Amino acid sequence: MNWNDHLPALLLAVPLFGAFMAPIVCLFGKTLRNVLLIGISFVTMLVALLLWRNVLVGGIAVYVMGGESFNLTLPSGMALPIRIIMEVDAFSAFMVVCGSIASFAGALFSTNYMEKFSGIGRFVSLYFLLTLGMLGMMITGDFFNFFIFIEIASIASFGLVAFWRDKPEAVEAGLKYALVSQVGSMIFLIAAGSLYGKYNALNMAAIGSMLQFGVMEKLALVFIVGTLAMKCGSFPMHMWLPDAYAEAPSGVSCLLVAVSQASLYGLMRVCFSLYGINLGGSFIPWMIISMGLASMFFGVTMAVVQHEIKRLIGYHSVSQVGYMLLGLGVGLLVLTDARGMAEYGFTAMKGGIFHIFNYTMYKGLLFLAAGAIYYATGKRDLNEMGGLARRMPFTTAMFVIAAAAISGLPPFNGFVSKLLIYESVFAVHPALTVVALLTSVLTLASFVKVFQTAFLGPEKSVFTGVREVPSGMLFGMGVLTLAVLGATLFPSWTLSNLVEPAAKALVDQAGYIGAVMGGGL
Amino acid sequence: MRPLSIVVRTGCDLFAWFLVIFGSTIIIHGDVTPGGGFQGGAIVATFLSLLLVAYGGKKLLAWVNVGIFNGMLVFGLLAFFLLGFLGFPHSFFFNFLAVPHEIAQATGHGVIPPSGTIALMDIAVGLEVAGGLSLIVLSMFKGVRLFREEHFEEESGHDR
Amino acid sequence: MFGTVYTGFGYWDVTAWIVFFAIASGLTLWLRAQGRDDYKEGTDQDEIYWSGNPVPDDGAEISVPASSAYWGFRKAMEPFYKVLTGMHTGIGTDIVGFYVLTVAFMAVFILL
Amino acid sequence: MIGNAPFFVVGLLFLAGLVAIFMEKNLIKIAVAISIISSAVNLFLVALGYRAGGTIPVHYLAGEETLMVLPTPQAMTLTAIVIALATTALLLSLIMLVYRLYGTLDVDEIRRLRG
Repeated sequence: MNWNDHLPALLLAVPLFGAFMAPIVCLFGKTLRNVLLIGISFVTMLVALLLWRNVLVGGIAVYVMGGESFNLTLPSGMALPIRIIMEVDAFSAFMVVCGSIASFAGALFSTNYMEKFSGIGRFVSLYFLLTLGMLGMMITGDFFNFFIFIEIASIASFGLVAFWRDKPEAVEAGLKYALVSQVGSMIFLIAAGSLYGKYNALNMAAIGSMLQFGVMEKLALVFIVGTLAMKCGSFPMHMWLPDAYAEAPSGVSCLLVAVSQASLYGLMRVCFSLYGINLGGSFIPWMIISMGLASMFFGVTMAVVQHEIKRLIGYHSVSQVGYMLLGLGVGLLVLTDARGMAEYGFTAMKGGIFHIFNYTMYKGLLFLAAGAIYYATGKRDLNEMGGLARRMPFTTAMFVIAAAAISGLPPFNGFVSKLLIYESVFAVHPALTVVALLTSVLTLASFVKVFQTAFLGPEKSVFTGVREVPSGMLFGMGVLTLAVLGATLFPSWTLSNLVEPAAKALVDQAGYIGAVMGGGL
Repeated sequence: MRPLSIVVRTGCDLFAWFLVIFGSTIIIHGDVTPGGGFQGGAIVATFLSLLLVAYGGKKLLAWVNVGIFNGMLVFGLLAFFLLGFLGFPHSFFFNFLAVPHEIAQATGHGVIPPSGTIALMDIAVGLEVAGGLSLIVLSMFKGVRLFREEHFEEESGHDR
Repeated sequence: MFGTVYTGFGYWDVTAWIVFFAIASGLTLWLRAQGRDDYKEGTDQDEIYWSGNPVPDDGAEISVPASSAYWGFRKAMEPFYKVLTGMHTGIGTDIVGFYVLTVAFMAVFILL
Repeated sequence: MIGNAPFFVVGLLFLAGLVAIFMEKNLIKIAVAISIISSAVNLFLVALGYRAGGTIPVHYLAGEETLMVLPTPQAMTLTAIVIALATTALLLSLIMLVYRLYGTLDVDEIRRLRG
């Protein structure tokens, strides 16, 4: 009984155990609860790294929930897999690593950040349910199971966004996110039901192997792309995102960033592995590219004029999602044209996927730094801040690293992934790169504004009592800073070990289908 | 809410516990009838809402002990997780108690129901949903009076 | 030492950048050291020159608020921002509306 | 013709729910509209699994060798109902809190977070 084969199930079992144990452990006091919070999220990160190493070495890891043996996908001559199958290829393993690092950093941060509030037992179980929903979305191979994990993640994030139930804005943000997300999930369920009705199979690989692109598939694809693009905050449907990220407690905002990446993963999994080559015509790739462009430009123009720090960072996450949609949309555009893919399509996908990793790291760091300022000064409006660098040196240093990384200044990882996207997208049409460059300039402009007004400037008398944030929060930010600096100093290692296998796995639809349908024994 | 008339309260006294019995039969026979953990648990949870309507808020909140529902919720969740975990040599949710069809056919229905862990998971889910839904009904009822009479201390953290 | 990233159209090398950064910062520090050596820390030479007026002790009066940063940019793009912020009404049903409109738009154009 | 009737009903229910979301101003009615949409989707899922003349898909009750209705859509519908319960309970609690904090249920007045 080799534990390496059971890693996909362990990846979900550990947060589930953490979520169920939280109410009991909280009866025995605060330190035990913090130990549970940090321990379970650390173990989840370990399992994620082990799973990534396994997939890198051993190819696609298939796990049948409740089957005779873990890889018995087609029991005794059945034509279709009947059980829920977890399929972890290099792209989902890459996403699982990003998500679990963000969850670990958020958990570390929340131990000190939430100590003054009541009801933290419920917070810890909701936090682990959100991690469970996110990780489940990333590794499941079953389409209806993907819907269930979306719902687990959504309900947990409604509860966590509206966690400070006496702050009117937080409850309003939670309510608006719940409204739009519930309508989206019902439309997604119609797409899942119609795919099941026609192909009598719920497994993504099984549907992918039998799919012909008819009218019903077109509508199902549109419903899925619309819902998942809304969940990751692309332009016309992004308005809930800055509200929800700004009003949630900062440890949760750091995790919500990774949860929106899980729905981006779902969008790409459906477009590449479910529809893949028989994605008729190029309307959907161009739609994704135009949504990416619109999110980039309008996200950052809205962000420049904000004067409330977490809303500004929230609008920046809308514009950064635009980069990823652009990179992967170009990859989708040239999926069928081999010469285009070899020339610039694969580089664009590598850029998009590398940007997912960088974005999850530095955006989480920005939210945690904003939370640290909020914890230390109790204020969120930039007009009232000033001269914090004197009292909070570590937070200032980490904020500088994150701000430099997000605006793509040369040595940092943001620059490398944006460079990959600029150069490859230029080959499709120069205008795409022009918009991307303009957005990067405006991102730098808005973060210079934030840094100058919040950290520099003369010493304000009202902030004399400000002290550096406690160590738990600094460790949380330190984990993400380490990840950003690691990707900065070793870009070629990160690219060849983390990003390239993920891009190859995403392009290789036949491998994804073969792992399940090819007998699997 | 004020308690209702004596007629309703005695009717509720007579009828309330039979609801729980009916709900638990649906839970226990979950694997062989169209019922199951969730539906049975929902019926058991109507026990608390019937009491809430009949006896009004104050008497019920004084009578009810929320710890029981928390205990049921956590016990059901952990039992479900443990049953999943015990299947591990094969795979996560493996049904290790299942009796193969021909043996069950030959010996008739033995003590362990033929569907193995599915029946036990049903009962665990039934307990959990009964506790969970009752908690939902109670907390939504408390939410109605959240800010009015109960002294609601401002969350001390964020407006420091 | 840290390896180079080949982007199909060019390359990016971290070590080259760090070496360049070290040289550039050495040059700037040398240039900075060429300044007048009669400057002493902590004396009245450190005072903020507030165009001659007495400097208020609380920093709040002389700090530039964030909303006044980029006011020119905001003033120049006034018509664009009026439309953009007008779109962000913040009403719950408008957000659902934008979502349903996008899905409908995509459905129409994919079936064409 | 009778065969496609349930899918027309699903379409009508879905449109009714969607229109109600945009026409209504009161938040509780919007929550009711959302549950109408989720019941439409549940009906769609159940109607998918129907086989003409099929019986209940439980061997214990239906006996052997009879035409059975597909059980998987029923399991999907049950899960969708469970999820709809959880979301509706959370939505109504949030609406209760919004009423406490804003003093109104009109969706046009609850817009402190805008711009």
